[in-house]
Amino acid sequence: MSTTTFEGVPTVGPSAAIEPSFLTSENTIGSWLFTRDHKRIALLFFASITFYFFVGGAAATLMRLNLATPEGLLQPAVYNRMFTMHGIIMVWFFLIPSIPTTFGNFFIPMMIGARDLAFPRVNLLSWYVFNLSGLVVLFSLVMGGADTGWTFYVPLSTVYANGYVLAAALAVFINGFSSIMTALNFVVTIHRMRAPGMTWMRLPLFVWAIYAVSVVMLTATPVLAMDTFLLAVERFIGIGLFDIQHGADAILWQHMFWFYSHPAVYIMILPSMGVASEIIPVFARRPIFGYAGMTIALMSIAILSFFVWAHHMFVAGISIYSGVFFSLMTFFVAVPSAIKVFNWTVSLHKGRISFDAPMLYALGFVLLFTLGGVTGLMLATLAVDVDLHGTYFVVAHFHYIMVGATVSAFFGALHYWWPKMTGRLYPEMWARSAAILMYVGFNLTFFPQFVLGYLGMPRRSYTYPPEWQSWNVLSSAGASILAIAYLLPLLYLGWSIFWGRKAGPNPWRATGLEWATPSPPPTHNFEETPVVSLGPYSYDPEDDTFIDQEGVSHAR
Amino acid sequence: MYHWIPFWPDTAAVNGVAVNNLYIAELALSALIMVSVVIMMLTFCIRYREGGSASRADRVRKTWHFEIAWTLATLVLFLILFVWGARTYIWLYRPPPADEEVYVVGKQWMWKVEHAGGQREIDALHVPVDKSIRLVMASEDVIHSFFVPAFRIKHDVVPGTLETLWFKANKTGVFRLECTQFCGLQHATMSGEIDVMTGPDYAKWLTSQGAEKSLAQQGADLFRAHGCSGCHGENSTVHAPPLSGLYGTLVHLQDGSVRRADEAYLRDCILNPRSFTVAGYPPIMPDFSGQLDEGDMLKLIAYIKSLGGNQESRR
Amino acid sequence: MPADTRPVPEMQYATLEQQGETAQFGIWVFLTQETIFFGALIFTYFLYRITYPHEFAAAAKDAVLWCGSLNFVILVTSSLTMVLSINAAAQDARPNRMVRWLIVTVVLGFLFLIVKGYEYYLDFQDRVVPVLDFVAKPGEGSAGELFWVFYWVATGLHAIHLTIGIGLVLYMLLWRIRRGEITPAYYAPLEVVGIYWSFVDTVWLFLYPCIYLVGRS
Amino acid sequence: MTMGPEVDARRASALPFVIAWIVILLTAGISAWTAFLGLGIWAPVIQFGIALFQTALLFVLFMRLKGAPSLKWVFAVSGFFWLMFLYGLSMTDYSNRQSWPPAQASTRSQLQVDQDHR
Repeated sequence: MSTTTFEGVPTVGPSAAIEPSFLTSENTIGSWLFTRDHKRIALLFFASITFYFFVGGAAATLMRLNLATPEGLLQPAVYNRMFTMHGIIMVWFFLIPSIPTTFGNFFIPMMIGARDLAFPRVNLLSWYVFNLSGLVVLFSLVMGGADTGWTFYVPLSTVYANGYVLAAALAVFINGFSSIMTALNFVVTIHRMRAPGMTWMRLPLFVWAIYAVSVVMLTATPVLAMDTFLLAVERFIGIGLFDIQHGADAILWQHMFWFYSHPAVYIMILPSMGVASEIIPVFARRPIFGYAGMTIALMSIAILSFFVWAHHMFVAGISIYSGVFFSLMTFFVAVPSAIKVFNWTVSLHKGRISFDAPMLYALGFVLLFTLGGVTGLMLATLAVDVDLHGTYFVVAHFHYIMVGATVSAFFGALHYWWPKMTGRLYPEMWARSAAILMYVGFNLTFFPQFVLGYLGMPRRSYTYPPEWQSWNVLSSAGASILAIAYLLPLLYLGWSIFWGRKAGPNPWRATGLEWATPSPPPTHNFEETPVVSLGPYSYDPEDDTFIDQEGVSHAR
Repeated sequence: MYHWIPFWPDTAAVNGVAVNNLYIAELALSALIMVSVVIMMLTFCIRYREGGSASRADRVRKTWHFEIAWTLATLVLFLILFVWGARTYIWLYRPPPADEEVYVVGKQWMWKVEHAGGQREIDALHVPVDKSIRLVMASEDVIHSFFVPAFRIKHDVVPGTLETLWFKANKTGVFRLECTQFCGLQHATMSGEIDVMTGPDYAKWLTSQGAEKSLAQQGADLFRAHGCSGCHGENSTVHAPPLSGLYGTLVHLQDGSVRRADEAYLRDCILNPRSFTVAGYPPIMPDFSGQLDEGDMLKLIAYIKSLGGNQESRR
Repeated sequence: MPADTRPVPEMQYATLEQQGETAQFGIWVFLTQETIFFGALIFTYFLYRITYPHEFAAAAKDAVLWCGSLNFVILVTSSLTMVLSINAAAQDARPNRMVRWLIVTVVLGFLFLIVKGYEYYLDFQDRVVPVLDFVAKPGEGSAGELFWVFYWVATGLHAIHLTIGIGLVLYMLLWRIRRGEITPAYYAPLEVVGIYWSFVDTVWLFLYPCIYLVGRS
Repeated sequence: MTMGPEVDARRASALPFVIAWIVILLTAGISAWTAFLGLGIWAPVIQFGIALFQTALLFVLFMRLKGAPSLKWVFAVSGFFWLMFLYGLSMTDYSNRQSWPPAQASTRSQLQVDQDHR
């Protein structure tokens, strides 16, 4: 049944019959809830994280409504709990799992020519554990929420906060297991399950990005798990390793927290970089500029991300020499990011660029990421950070990276791969409008916050002096546009499932292996294990042809 | 101070001027990077749009030259900023010899201020212009962060330690004081005013406060009340380290290590004496943790400092 | 599945070799994560121990050295019997020798838990249980309690890991081996369990000097 | 790799494992012994050194890293490697923070600075 042809990786011979698509092969509820198919699990994750995205978004809406006037709308206690739950839910229940668990789950096996992830049961378990932690965080939210900020700084979180901090911390702890299981699966799959001919330097950049992010998840999450575990213990029994009364160090929590949570920022952004690197060559119809440089940049960001965490603590009372070291490292980590921005931009040079919705999202991603990046440099500069730390400047900066860039890339990926996932095309004009609306709404929401930050508005405040109202009103107005832009895709993508045009296997004329199967793909992805003979992105803009990864040329 | 739409905060201290200059330089560089990316992207997008007739021949092929050039250029620029930022940071966080010292205690949700002369304020701080002011800060409960936007200075106030910060205002006026570390329910209202006054006005203000005892005198009272004087007093027969002239000097500890007797050290010694047994003395001092609040602690430290010492060699 | 047929690889694998190798690689990736998890806990210990050496020495005197040492011997021995069982699985077509060594392993695992339980009992007698019943001994100040918090958290987490290990061995014994799924041709599942088991042992190698060898001189 | 004939050979003898077991117990005895000698700071250094050595034995022999593909080695070591980041880089802070660790501040460098100033 099998033969070993390449690097000891065996192939699967042709199967007897063409299988039905993974969506329609079985239709019972049980066939979804107990599925081991990575594509179905991806859709399960997609449903879960979409739910949490809108829960977190609702909290954000309340916050922006409250901040439209200095007098506010919410009780201070409610506002504090809203921003805490917004942070916790958006970070751990949307951003971190977002691209890896959905598009990663769905497309990593397909892009490397495998029939499934290495451990499908672990993959399903990851979804259940994710939802278990989700139930715990929803319990915390429904009971009134935690009121510590998503960073859970001690001793506020251990002693002084009144909310359901224990439940929230446990939710984060449990959520870590889900992250680790997913990451482990990707690492093992990418190492062990590649199709014959799929060498490392022929991997699509999205696979590289997911690999980098999985390594970061795997090595950073345990520290957070231990940190939140100790927090939960201390909160539960009343004494622990962060107890200042017993001579413990309050800043230790921050060290361990940021040891995870700074790499976590890269967990959020690396997959989006992979998405942009997939989309831009397809719609520019030319190879990505500097493929090798891009892979090196991805991996060096992943490694360097562990050397910079204390830049969140420049004013926290750490040693000033330590601050100098971490600032230097932060400047270093900016270099590979700068390389990537440069390469994406040059990848447009002499292309044959069409502006379909995924491309609009990808270009938006590059611009928002660049602005987020340069403001990140300002925060990395020690003396300027002393001023800006803890103000709205920081809020604006990380929203540019985590929401502007990552969510743009998420929607880009969603539009790019939607035809493959569902077999249907969405209405293009609606999609382009949503992309533009999202870009405008985002900038209107968060750019004013840079100004507010330099003016000195502290983050996590439910009120502010009246002279700052004009900027806050602008920001709130932008947020309402953003909300519409986020809701729009729900409508037209939902519509397209039933009434959209049939997509065909390769609507974008892309080179990847995932496009070599029918849309939606059959349960086992490939009738026959593909044999790869080329790197990704073999597009030729001169005559608008391309060669897919199996080496087949396609005319225009 | 009030603008309809404020774009730029007041800059009212020498610290603020230094940070402001760096900020403007970074803003310019950021704008440069942003604009060049946007121009490049726009040019390519228009010129090489799908229907465009521009030639696609002779594409830039795989080459390292561009990447290396771009990397080096960005790295050099970044390193310049890094050095500038780091130098300013060290200057910001290393208080020079101070003209005045002020003690600040953060607690949910107020800033309590005590001047050396014993004058107390809440959520307000009166300081003279053109004098360098050194703040010694403690927290009674959670982590707070002392932030004056107009001075561009900020430092977290961490419970369990003493933190220091300094500034030198160069403009009179009233400026906002904030807490930028989320500290619980009323974090948003944990703000106050910094009132920078001319020298004579400040002197007038100090005398109008009606403080009876200076901070050091209040500390001396505590020193007696808690029985410290029984061992550390001038006429004590107990073999305990003398405190006069201690502040700022180097202390050799039993375990062979050496510590500078700064505020944080004095605080640690009072709260956890066994870890700081001074070389040549028996470990007999009782532990005062739980008996003194942060305000008392600052008074005791002010008293010990008033006994003389090496005031110049501060961190 | 009849006991004598070679098991079929899962759908996503082409061969059993690929499946077995992947499972072993998977457990190593998992252990990377576990190493960091326990390493982070020991980091907190490390920090406080260098900060409060005298307090920690005073506090750790109450740790029951003979229990910790006995458990050290038990665990290392159980790792050995686990390996002997895997060796047997690789060599013998009949499972007898493998099963025998596995039973010894699981008994040693339970023995560890019993000794640990007795040690906890002694700790209660000694009043070193933070929150419930804690009396600071002379010289340990307030920081000594940090040692005991670490002690309970670390040994508790280790015991949970060991219990999971016992569960896995029992799963092998009562399910996989009984169904004839572990054979010289395919014993990767047992090997994966064995690697996990030895890792739990490794954690104890570090907890032992952390807890029991402090403040003895 | 689990099934190649050469692997069977490595599985054949129990002797290396028994020797490793004896070595681990003996070194553990040494480790416990050092605790009573009053070696000060060296005691934990020796003890953790021995623990690392024992770990290496367990990893290489019991957990069968010997002869395993380099990929497994990489992941086996990377846990410890990443912990070095946590320990090492945190120490850039703790080793010379203003008030931490309370009794053991980096004394030598402070002394040096002090003498330079005088």
